[in-house]
Amino acid sequence: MIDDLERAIEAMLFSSDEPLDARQIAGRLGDEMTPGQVKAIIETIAARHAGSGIELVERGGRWHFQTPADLAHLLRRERDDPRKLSRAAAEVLAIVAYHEPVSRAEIEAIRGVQTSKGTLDVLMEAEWIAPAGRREVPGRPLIYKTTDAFLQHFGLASRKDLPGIDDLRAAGLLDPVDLAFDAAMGELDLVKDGEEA
Amino acid sequence: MIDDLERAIEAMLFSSDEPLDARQIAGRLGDEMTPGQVKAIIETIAARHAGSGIELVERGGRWHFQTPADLAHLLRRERDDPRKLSRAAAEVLAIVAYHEPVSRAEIEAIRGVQTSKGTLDVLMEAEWIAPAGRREVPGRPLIYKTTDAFLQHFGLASRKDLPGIDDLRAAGLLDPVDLAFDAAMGELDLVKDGEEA
Amino acid sequence: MEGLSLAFNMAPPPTARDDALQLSFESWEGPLDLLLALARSQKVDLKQISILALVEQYLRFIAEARELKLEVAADYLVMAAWLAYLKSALLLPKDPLEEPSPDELALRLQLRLQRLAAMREAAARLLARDRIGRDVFLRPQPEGLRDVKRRRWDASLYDLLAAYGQVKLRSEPVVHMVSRRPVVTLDAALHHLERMLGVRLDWGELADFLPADYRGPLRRSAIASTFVAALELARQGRVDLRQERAFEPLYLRTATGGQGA
Repeated sequence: MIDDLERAIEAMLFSSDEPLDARQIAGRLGDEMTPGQVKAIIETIAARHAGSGIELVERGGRWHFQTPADLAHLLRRERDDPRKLSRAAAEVLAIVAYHEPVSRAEIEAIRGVQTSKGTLDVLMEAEWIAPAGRREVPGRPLIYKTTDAFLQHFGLASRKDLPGIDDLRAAGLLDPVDLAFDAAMGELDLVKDGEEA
Repeated sequence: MIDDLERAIEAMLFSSDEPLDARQIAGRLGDEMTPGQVKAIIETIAARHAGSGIELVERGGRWHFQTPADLAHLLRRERDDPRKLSRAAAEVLAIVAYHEPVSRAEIEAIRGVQTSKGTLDVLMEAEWIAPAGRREVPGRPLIYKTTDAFLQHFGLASRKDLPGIDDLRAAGLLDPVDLAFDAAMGELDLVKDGEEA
Repeated sequence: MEGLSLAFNMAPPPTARDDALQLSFESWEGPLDLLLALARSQKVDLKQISILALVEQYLRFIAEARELKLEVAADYLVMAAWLAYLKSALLLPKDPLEEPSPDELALRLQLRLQRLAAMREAAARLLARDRIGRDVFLRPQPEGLRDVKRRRWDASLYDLLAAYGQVKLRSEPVVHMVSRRPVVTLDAALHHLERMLGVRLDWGELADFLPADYRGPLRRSAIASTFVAALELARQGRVDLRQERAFEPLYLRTATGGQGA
């Protein structure tokens, strides 16, 4: 016997047209539920569906039902054509995701080419990136970050799930060239000093 | 452990944009499945979800997932949105109340201005007026009368409780013209008031 | 200098006519992109790459392109010039005073290539994830959670009656009623003033000559009529009028002959 609260939350998640967070659900239940209590119930529901043909997944603190990836071949039809990204758009998206928040100039410094206005527009239209204020440096450039819709579309529970982000960070590959350069020169100096000593 | 066929059928039913029958499912699976075998699996899935917040239901030989009817109130919440009745609508409502049953043309004749259909709609939405048949004149216009909800909202036992014109005048509700006259004769008033004081 | 000297190993450079690298500039997103593709053809980790070899590859690539009379965009040529400078600097005996040193320039180029390569790989991994609509599917037409606003119209009985009052006022024929106001005629004022002057001999204010029982609108009328009556009597030489200045009280008395105001 599944309890009423659990049924209610399951039905909400099932019929919602966007992923829901615990706070939204608590608000809608109108009871004296804390988001933490709701979250515990959501996890019970997710566990109940684990390994079935419907999965309850978390994306950026919001939950939604979807089909498991291993069944894609049965469900995919010709009409299913997710947004095809140009190589430039894919690269810009990756740079925003791994470096966010990031300005257009910083994106261009990594790619070595100017970013056409259309590339950012495509990503904003897809609602995968969004402006995130301005960098407080001369010129106050606009900076960009990824959105919850980005996490949802690419099946990421959070930005920590970005493929290889920990390794990239550890290798210093997310640091600007100047910083990496100073670090590399620092090591060399140490070696040199060692030799001279 | 849910078997793969069951997972596949469940995912199909979940992601389909229309209810599916056993034959369609068997066709998509591409295996040597009979509709009867598919049906047996569908029933297993339906049984697994029974009593939860998601139900697998049959409608004319086709299955689809839906939320249980008893949870509808959580998924579609009604909220009050109070709005002040416009001056025009108040006038129309008053005319209907004083002259009912009355047609739109008659309302316009009394008001001396055109009355938009929307104004009557608002009053009908508020359930304060309702159509009361048609006037047996050329064009057979709809005629309107007030409702019990109208009496209730305005705290009237019956239409007879509406004050007459003389009462309105005594209450000063027919005063605005006098006020306008007096405003024009302001100086005179000041002198008079001063002397009478 | 262990790391850097390793970077400048002269690996046998792959030819620019390598199958993977068509001599078309449309395939490249700028010189850095081309450099990265050339670096990849060295088939070593970017950390181990020979910058000198890479420079040679790039310069040869550009030279061949120009031989074939391909249009080479300016930024590729700028990069070529810079790389040619870098190459000579790397090959010449080191000048310790030169800032920045060619080794440092080479290191910076290598770091940039590593970063671009890392993001390119990240993009590929990102696109390969289980994406909605391709690998995982949602309900096609969820009902959605809805808040239905139920409009509740608000009006008081007063609003209703006031509105009806307005309608009645608008629709009733407008009749202007001029109320009859009590007045004191000029004749009455003259008569009264004459009588008062007969009684009173000294200067008196105009108001003193008014009948005491005139009140309200009647008093206003009496002031006006008495004033006109006073003017009339003054014209006839029967009263004297005196006033200090405009708007001061007006005084009058029975004419004493030739001493009027």
